[in-house]
Amino acid sequence: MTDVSATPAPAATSERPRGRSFGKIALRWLLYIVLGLFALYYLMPLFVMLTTSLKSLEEIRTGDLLSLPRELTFDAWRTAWSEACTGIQCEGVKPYFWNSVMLAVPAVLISTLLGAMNGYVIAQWRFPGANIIFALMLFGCFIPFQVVLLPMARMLGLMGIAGTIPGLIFVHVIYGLGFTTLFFRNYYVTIPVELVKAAKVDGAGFVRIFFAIFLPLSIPIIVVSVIWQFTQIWNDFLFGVSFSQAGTQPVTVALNNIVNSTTGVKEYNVDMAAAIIAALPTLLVYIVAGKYFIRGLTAGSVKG
Amino acid sequence: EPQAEVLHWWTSGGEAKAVGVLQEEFAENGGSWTDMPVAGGGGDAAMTALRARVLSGNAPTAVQLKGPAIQEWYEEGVLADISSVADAEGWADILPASIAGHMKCEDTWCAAPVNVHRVDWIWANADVLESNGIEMPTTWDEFNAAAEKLQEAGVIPLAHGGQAWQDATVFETVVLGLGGPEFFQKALVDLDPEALTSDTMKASFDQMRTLRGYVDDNFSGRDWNLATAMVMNGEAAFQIMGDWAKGEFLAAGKVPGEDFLCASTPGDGYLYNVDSFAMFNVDGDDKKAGQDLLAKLIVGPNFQKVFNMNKGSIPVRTDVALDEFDMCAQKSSEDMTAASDSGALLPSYAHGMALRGAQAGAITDVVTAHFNSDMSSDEAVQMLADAVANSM
Amino acid sequence: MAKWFETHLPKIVLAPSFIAILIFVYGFIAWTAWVSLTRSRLLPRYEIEGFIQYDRLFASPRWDTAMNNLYIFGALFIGVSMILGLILAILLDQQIRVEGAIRTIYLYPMALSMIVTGTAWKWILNPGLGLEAMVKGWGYENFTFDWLVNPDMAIYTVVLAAIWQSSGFVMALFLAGLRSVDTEIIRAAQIDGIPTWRVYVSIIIPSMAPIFLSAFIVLAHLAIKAFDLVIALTGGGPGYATDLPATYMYAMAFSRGDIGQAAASAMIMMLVVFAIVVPYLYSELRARND
Amino acid sequence: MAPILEINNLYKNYGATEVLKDINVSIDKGEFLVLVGPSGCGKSTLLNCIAGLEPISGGTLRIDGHDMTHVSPKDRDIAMVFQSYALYPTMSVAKNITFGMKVRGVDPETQKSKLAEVARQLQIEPFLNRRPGQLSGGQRQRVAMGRALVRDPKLFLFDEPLSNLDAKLRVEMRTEIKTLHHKLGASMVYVTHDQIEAMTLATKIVVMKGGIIQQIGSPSEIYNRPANLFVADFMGSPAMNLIPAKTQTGSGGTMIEIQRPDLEPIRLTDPRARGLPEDIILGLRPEDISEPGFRVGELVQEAPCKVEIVEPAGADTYVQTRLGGKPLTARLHSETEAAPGTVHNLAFDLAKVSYFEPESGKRIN
Amino acid sequence: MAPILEINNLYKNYGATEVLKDINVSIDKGEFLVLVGPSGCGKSTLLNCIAGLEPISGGTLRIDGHDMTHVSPKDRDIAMVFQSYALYPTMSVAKNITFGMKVRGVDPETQKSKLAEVARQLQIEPFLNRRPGQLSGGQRQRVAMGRALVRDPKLFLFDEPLSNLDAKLRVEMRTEIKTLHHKLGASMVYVTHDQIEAMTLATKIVVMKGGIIQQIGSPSEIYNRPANLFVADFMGSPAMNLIPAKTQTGSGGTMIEIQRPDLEPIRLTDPRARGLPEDIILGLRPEDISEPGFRVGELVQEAPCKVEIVEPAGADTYVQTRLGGKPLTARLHSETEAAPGTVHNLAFDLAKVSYFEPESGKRIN
Ligand SMILES: Nc1ncnc2c1ncn2[C@@H]1O[C@H](COP(=O)(O)OP(=O)(O)OP(=O)(O)O)[C@@H](O)[C@H]1O
Ligand SMILES: Nc1ncnc2c1ncn2[C@@H]1O[C@H](COP(=O)(O)OP(=O)(O)OP(=O)(O)O)[C@@H](O)[C@H]1O
Ligand SMILES: [Mg+2]
Ligand SMILES: [Mg+2]
Repeated sequence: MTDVSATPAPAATSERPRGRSFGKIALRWLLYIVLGLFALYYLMPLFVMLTTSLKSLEEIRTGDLLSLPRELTFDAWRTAWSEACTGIQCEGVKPYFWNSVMLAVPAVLISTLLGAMNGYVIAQWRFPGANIIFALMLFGCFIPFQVVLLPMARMLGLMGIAGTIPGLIFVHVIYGLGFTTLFFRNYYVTIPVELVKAAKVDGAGFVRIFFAIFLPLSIPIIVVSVIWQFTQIWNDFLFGVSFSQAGTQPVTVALNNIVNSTTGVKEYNVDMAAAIIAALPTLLVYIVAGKYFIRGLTAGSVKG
Repeated sequence: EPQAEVLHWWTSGGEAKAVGVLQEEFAENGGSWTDMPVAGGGGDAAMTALRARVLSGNAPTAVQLKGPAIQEWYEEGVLADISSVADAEGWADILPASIAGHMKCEDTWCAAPVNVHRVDWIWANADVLESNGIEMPTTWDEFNAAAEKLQEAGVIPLAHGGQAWQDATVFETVVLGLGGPEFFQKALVDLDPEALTSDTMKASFDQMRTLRGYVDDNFSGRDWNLATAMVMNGEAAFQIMGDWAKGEFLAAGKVPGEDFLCASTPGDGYLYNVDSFAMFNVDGDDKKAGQDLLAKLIVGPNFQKVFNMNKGSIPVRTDVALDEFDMCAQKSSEDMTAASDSGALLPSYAHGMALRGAQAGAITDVVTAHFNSDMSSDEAVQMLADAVANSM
Repeated sequence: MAKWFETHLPKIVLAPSFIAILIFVYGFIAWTAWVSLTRSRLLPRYEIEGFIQYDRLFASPRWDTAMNNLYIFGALFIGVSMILGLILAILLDQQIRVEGAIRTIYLYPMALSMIVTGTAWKWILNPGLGLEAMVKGWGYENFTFDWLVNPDMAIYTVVLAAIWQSSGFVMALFLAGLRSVDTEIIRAAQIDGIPTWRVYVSIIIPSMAPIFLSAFIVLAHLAIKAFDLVIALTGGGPGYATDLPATYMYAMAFSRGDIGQAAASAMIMMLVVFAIVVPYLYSELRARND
Repeated sequence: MAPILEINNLYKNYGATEVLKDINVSIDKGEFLVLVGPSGCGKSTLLNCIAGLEPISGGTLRIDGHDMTHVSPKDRDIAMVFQSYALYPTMSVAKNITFGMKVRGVDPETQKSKLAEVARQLQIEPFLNRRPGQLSGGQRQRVAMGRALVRDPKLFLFDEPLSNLDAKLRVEMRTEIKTLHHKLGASMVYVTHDQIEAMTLATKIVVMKGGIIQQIGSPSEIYNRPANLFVADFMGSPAMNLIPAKTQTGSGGTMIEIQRPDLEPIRLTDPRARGLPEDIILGLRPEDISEPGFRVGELVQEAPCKVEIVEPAGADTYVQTRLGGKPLTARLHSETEAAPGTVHNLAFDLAKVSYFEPESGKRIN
Repeated sequence: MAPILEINNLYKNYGATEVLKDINVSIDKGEFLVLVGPSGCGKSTLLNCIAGLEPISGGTLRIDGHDMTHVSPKDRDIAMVFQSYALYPTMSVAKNITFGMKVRGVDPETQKSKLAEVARQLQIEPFLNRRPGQLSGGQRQRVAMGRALVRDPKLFLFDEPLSNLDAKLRVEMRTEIKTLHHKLGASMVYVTHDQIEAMTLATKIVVMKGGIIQQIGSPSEIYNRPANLFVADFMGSPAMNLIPAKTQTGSGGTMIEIQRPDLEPIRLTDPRARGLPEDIILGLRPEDISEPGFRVGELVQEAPCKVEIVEPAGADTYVQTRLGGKPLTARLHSETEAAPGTVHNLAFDLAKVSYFEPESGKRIN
């Protein structure tokens, strides 16, 4: 009973049968099958786009659009990246990438940060009227961008940032705020109020509590917000085309220029390749950010 | 140093190369060209951008504009006057009168024309016609007869893409064919209510209904070039489409007259779709100089020739030699001269040459609604009149 | 002074955003309301002419179709995306081995520009080119799937593609919510003998109510603004059977140079949003306040 | 010198629920105030109010002489241990503890040495790098303590800081707190359910019930002279025996008579009982009822009682009998021969008795 | 009949940290097992393993004869009260309690009556409609209890279920649990830091330390015959005095000699000490060292000791002296005259003594 001497750890866990009951295994399989089926649904258009991008134009004209390419050719990819015409320049989407990056990165960061702070104020530092402000911001999400264009153009002109990247960043930040605020506020209301209390007692002020306590807790929702904002901004065409000028056009405008020819020859393979290329940064963001969907950030914070 | 920022929607392949010619010439003449291409929706996106630019007080130097839109922008007071160039170059003499009319705002010149697309073309697969013993139709009745025959033979008579503008394109050729140039002018240019509800208009809708029967079931939303591909493949016999369709045939290595045939749609007249650049009010002498230079070069014979060979259209100038152009282009040019003389040179409503956007749109709504439902021609005519009235 | 600053810091932080929203959203809405009362065409004009634009709007059969489509599209799109997003999030939450890969697969449609994806969908849904042809090719001659070209059904293809595009994001949103639920509570429920599905239904999901609000707003926003999707997939067709208010408005504002009309349609759209969102918002914010 | 904490007529409502009613307390610098009371009586709420974490609904609250109504928690210079721990989930234990110092700009050297000291006192060195989620309940609680102990505030607030520790550790921690109190002369407000903690730590105890203060006094006052039935019953474990009785003033002085079901009434004499009302409640702690011979004193009186239950509890044995219609517990030596059903002589030490008025429950001697 | 719970050679690691090592326990139906041990010794982890909330790293675990390795928590038919409460935050108290029944399809009438009964037992009727966020700590804890008590499972697991309750309530709750145990014949595993709880509730106590079981036995075994120094020191408050001593077997039997700094060594005789090694550690609980005259018995021996500290604690007074280089605590009556610095006779009851081997710490008598 009182044997305190250390017994060697059991010969690993191998002795435990790995198998589980039949029902469990079946359920697990079913789960993977369902997930797989949905993956097919989501992948179908990508499949079409990929195969098309690898076909020659000749094959597209004559062949079955959904079939696999008879012979692979990567010409379309090269063309899309560096040769396709987007106007009189025929340098593909490459030159426009940088504009988009310059635009999307600051806009995403600023709007996420502002949204996080707004959400934090509204959720954890309630003051009378905070909910009304929140509701007003939310409702702002619904303003159709088409009606925004013209007055916004005028405002940007007045502010002297028309046609510049800062101007575009400004626009994206303004119209992204509603969403980022929404995400963060709705995430923060579920965090126990005791944490703020403890930090207040520890002497931390508003800003400190936010950066030291809330921001580290918000990783999953930051991921969501970044995914959303990055996608919205990177893929935005309407603002990009309206508030840019030669030299500041984002990649979507280039993509659109490649894809949308009304009276020219349509090169579907290049279109598809260009679209996939244009989406790569976003996909990268999904993959990188996705890693941070961690479980249990609040574990151990409070009882009950 | 002349400067020009040019907003246009010629972005892909041949189009872009064609504009590239202009840019080169511009540069050779000491100008610096800033390219601002915005494709999409037949220029809708570019127009969106244009509006924003104008409102933010930052208008581009030259903008690809056409038809009544030029006058509309002029009415907003934002267009520049390029009469000095036009007079010096004698545009009045070398341009067909009806086309020149589009370039003028009240009494001044405010835009420079680039090319003429003919809209009322019918394209055919030579082999299919031959094997079924069919000639190119010259009336709609002939067309219908040929179509019946083709249908029996298991060929789709008409390759068509179910998009509103394609429906409108077919519709206007039908109206032109059945009603003749005068009727077309009254109905689709002057929007005469009587003409809109006339029996001829009903007949046009009837013909549309008939054509609907010659189109395969899967036409909805099909891009025009896929329809062209159907003709190329022999899946379908005919396509009614502007002369840009030629580009697809040529790109696929098809030879006009041998592999594919071009003819004007049944009936008289010539529907043009003229691209042009309008000059906007800008500050700065260099930009003004750029505008003038640009206007001069655009209408200049060299650009007209090179550009249009690339683009598949024909020059606006009547004095450019067409030896190097293909047979379809040559036919187009001949027809244009003839039509210009007979007063049958008409603006295409479907391509924004005839009407303000709101009105053209209202008509297209009715045409496409009719084509895609089982609406009767009487109803359609009534709707048409209402829609046009509502769009004023 | 410093003290004043400190006690009002939360408000000060919120203020710039709030002011920006006031000007750039509510100011612009007011502007739109004004313009909707004018005869603005190519560019806005400011002489008030009364309610003519609204009269024109309500006389337009195309607008009727667009509104009807919005109801169908909105209800189905929001409903199905929510449910699907939630289910997928829950399934992904079951300690899946390849979670990262699957999550990215579900999410990637968001990344692709609809300008091009629309074309792919168009092919897939086209009876002559896509699924129907394929299944027929396998020997099932009676298989038909012609929604895309059927004016009565075409709107559902838009729904299908919209769900395809957005449900992944909704899933991500819910996944973030699921991950914020205290594991101890889930454990307690397991001990309580609650079947897993019930744990989700009765314990986790209720505690995610705020996340639902986020998802709802995002989806409603996408629904009301669905634009390039329609343009790329059906172009509003067959006819204008799949027109939505957003496409209507865009057409009016930019293809047709009828800004007054566009403004009127925008106002009606916002009224619809108001009627739907405000009650939800009210109940949601109230419930949290107790 | 102004009291370090002075609370006057404080009220606190949650919506319609009145949680604190007319609270008046003040403590001087260096005092150790222990708050006790049944679960839900408002102890945590009072601490929250003192810390400024909950707005008060009425009254005034001064710390070190300054009105605190509009002062934010971080400027009140207090340290607090939360009943629910409220650890920062994403920070390591070490960071949880040093966070407050870092915020206040304490230099890193001091932070380090303070951390090391506190970690040693609390015996949490082995897991300074873990996150709260990887700790046991008691370890979390000690981290929560650590967060407060590294500080040197005007006032410490502790909300049941030792509830999840084992007895041994608790004693050690208690000692640490006591040392801290002496060494720093720190002022403390401390909530506990542990009577020994309350007794050994407090210089002043506040007993609350339903948001109302029942008694304020030194530990021995509270224990020996409870102000009312509630305090008498609440403090001490097992609780004080509260037996309905009657006074009879006769020739031999005032007799106190206690009815019982099976045997004849017990009669006790207490000279101090003179002048009491007829119906009284007599309070006597179990340890003041013992086996004859073990207790000596002027007022020790014996009476045979029927033992109903015998409950050995390690060091002692508790026996229950029935007096005045109520069970009565006496603490006997663990070797007692008392067995259920037998009649046993018990010695009542009336020197320790408290008398209460049955209606109001107030103490009357 | 198979034991209701049978654990063999159970191991549990968190990554590289071994938290439970070679645990072997079994309890029969109706037994009441209490787990005690210092904070962080693995008690909660063991409960979690039993409940199936944490995968075990080695060994087997059977409930009611069935191997549970791959059975999910919900199918194990256990009820558990979590140390951290883990209440459903969006449900009212009533729903928190009835939810499990509802899911299991218990009919609404029964639900209602069960709820009413438990609410009464736990004294939580007034706030059945509140959300957990609106409750005090102790109230939350009682709700957590309620959730388990409405069930009728094979096994109850309680993780410090009463730690946030005041003494009075705790006693009442303890009684409720005891009643439940008797009435239902339920089997329980119970973690507590409260020794009285452990003593009064358990039929079997398991003492753990650092993930290793130190002793399993009945309460009196654990208290009176601790298996090693750790158990001796850990159980009982104040702790058992553990005094280094030397045996000297002479003519008059075996003498035990204890050094002290100021006075001459104490010599005690114990016939049972014969045959012990020379160096021993002698364990004697404070209550077994008392004032002469209050303690009778064969092996009671007196010795004068110098009192260093006097600590009154309500019912008793503890005095400290120094023996064998270590402080020694004796429990005296609260009226004792012992004062710091005086020399006082103390009576040692050697009948209760435990001897330990200094190196291994094992008990040797
Ligand atoms: N997730 C984890 N990762 C690493 N170590 C852990 C984790 N959870 C618990 N531990 C460690 O395991 C040991 C046992 O923890 P457990 O919660 O079982 O202790 P306990 O006996 O319940 O203590 P207490 O009485 O303080 O609640 C502790 O030392 C703890 O630090
Ligand atoms: N947010 C709230 N809304 C309504 N009532 C509340 C709220 N918070 C606490 N209460 C109530 O106020 C009373 C006092 O709560 P408090 O937390 O101060 O009790 P406590 O004395 O600390 O109890 P415990 O010893 O159980 O922790 C309780 O009855 C509780 O139910
Ligand atoms: Mg409390
Ligand atoms: Mg524990």
